[in-house]
Amino acid sequence: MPWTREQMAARAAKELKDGFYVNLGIGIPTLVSNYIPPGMSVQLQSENGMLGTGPFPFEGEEDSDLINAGKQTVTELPTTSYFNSADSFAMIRGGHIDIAILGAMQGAENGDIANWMIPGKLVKGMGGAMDLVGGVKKVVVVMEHSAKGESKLMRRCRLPLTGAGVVDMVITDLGVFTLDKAGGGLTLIELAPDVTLDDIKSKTEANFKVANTLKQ
Amino acid sequence: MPWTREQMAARAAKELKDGFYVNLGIGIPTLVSNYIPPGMSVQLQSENGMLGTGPFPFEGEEDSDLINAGKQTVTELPTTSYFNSADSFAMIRGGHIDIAILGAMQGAENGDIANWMIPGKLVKGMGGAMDLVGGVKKVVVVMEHSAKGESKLMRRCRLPLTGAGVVDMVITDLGVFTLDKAGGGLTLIELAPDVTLDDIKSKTEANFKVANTLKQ
Amino acid sequence: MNKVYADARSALAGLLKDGMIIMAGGFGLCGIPEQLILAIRDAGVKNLTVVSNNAGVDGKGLGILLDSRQVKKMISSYVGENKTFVNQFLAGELEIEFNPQGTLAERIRAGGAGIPAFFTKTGFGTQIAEGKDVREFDGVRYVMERGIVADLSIIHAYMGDSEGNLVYRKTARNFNPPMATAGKVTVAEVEHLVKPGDINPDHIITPGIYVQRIVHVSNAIKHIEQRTVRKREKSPAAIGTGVQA
Amino acid sequence: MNKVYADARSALAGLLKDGMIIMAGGFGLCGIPEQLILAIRDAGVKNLTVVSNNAGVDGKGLGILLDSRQVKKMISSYVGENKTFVNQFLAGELEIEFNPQGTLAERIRAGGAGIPAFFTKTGFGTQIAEGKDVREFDGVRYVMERGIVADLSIIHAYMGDSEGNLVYRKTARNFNPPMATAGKVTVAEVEHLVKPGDINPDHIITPGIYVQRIVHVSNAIKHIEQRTVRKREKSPAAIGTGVQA
Repeated sequence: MPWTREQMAARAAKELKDGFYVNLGIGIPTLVSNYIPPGMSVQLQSENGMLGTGPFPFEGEEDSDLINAGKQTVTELPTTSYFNSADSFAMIRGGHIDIAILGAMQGAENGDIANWMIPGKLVKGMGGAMDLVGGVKKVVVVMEHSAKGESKLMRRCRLPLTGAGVVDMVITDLGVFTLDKAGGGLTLIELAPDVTLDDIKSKTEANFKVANTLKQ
Repeated sequence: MPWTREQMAARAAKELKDGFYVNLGIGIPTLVSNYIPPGMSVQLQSENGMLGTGPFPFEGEEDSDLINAGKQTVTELPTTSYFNSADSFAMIRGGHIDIAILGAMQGAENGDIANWMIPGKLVKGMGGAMDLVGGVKKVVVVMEHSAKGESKLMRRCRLPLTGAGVVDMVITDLGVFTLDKAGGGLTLIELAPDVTLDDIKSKTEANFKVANTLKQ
Repeated sequence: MNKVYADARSALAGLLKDGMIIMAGGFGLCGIPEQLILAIRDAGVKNLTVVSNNAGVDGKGLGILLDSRQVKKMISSYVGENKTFVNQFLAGELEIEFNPQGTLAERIRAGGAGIPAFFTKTGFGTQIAEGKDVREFDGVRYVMERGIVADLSIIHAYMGDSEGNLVYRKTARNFNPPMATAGKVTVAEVEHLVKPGDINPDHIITPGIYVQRIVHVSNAIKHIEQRTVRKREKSPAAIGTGVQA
Repeated sequence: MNKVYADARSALAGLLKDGMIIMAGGFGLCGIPEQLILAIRDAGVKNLTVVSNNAGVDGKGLGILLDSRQVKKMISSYVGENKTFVNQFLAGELEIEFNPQGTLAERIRAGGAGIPAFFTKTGFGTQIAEGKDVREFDGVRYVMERGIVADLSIIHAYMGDSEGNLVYRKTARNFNPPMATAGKVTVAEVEHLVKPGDINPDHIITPGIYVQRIVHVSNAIKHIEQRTVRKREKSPAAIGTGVQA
């Protein structure tokens, strides 16, 4: 049985460690914050200039000066600090964020990722995605394994890239892959419950190895 | 009669305008702050991270956390702000300081200036001088016209440069020269009292033109 | 040396001309200089190139200048929220230059800091790098990006003094401080205008040197783009751990 | 995740090794992490490359590590105040790499920001530019300078919380914030240690992400290098106009 969106988020949360500074993309990655184990201290960065992003405000307590990178109203924590956009991306580009968890349209066995534009469709812009995949220490992609019957985990991305050779891990509804950016390619390390190796092989365009320690 | 150090400082102060942001070097340039006309608002930048540098503290009120770029104790003004060294030199390099007034060992007719090292002698370092001459909108050099019988205003500097083609004005004890950095060379615009054109010509190695409007 | 102007219109008087480059602070609709934007609309200058992370929404923020067709080109990282934008873009009436958000922020910071170009990993191997210099340092390849300077920067701050010293509130800071440094002229609208010395100098974010004109906007318009809330009865378990979905 | 250490010695435990690159905050003797410098002396590591604007004075600041002969090389902008320095330099025991102060500050900022190189006008046409790339942008020639990263940054702050969020006091800020960003590990000594939430988040200068270890130094040593004062009876005419001679 493939993982649900919530289960994919829960799996991604296992990549967090105590003391981590984390940037979460929109969509499934946002759900990851619900699965941070109690007692673990993790600070969320919002690239619009905030470290220590708190939960949504109670109704009536929204503050127009306090939003996250998805332009949603959020709250402050005791650990919060604010900074400007140049300083925020200096933090990202300088490799100070431990992990970014983000969605993708396509991922490839060489670590490429595409998540910002579809030629022929109106382009909205890449926002901070190119900076995040280029700068953060560990990049985890969370996405459905397939869309319209096509594997989203490919030999090479066919959409214009967001980053080249930047992804460290891919979590789909079918399993978890690690990626060796130094040329070692994709390795399947985990399968969702009741998903077989044959299942995932048949649904994956990318080449991948299978870990000796493959878990289910 | 050549100008005294105080008179040179007073002459340099005439280059200030209301609202100017100013960086003053050590030595004669420091004296310039005594000749700012009453009612004129001028903010002094200290490149160690302060805008709006106030006078020396009263005895007993020295604060070890409050110094200028000469490492002297100073005070705060109502206009004061503090910033870090990278931001301070971003301010300088970005052309936001209106004028720098600084001393020199040698100046040249092509706008070069040398004020940081003498080969064979122990070098202490250039501090912020190279950044200031490279970044500030207008660079005014204040120096004695000659040292040990040799003109300090030369065809070309013989000491290692602090900046190449950066000086806008030279004030010596004998007179005032403007400098056209675009290749127009030096022009004498003012003579100290009782100094004759022949005097200054005989004591100057650099080529210079004489302004039609030469003042004394 | 008076920097304080009576209203947004007079604060911009003499600074506007057709075809100029304007930087506008803000992220989404947060921390945008909307009173100054309205004054630019009223002044009617055209063919503007606007550097701003976003393009506002219909009728709000920079959407105002899109509605009035005063913008020729946007330099932005994300413009997804604006229908007018889409229509003008599809009709070929509007150019857009997309920059990665961090590259945009750093280009602005560089412009203000006298740095004509710098290298960044961002965008290497993507179409953003096409036509740009690529150079390897210590075995990693980087793209060269240029600093940007604007003819005019318009910014929004929470509080300012008559010297132009500014402080910002929470995430309304965003692009405002770097843009303040990168305008040949910078005009700031502030929600609270105080006298020099009223702001602790250790807390000042933008020193007055960067602000040529300042205007108090007691009627600052502050929008919320995505009103997300949680119910009070729900246990606040996620507090301390981040955004709760 | 505990960042708070009991003393300077334990805050540096496991971080020091011979031949490493250390950045040390401060300008002159103002805002220097002297308790951390003393702990490095006591640890006895040798052949250090130290990046710091100045080299202390005899027996104070980095002068302590020069006295103990633990420094192999300084990267600084001005080292004029130190006799030990002069003697070791003349004896060929100490290397010095001079950087213009602003270039040094920007190289550190770039190192922390993931920028491997940038262009600056500073030093063009001087011996500082020798062997470096020169490139023309818009008719002006610039020198390419490289970012610097240190194995360890030691900094001094006025106040910090247990998350590592820091604020500085007056001109003791100087090189400390950019160096905090450019150390692979950054250790901060603070005069006042408080709990998270005690510092207004709009006032925080160094976010805790940059600080891996923090130590409260109730006995912070704060020197004055040039004690300049004016007499009370003298009219304070120059107030508001700047430094009075």
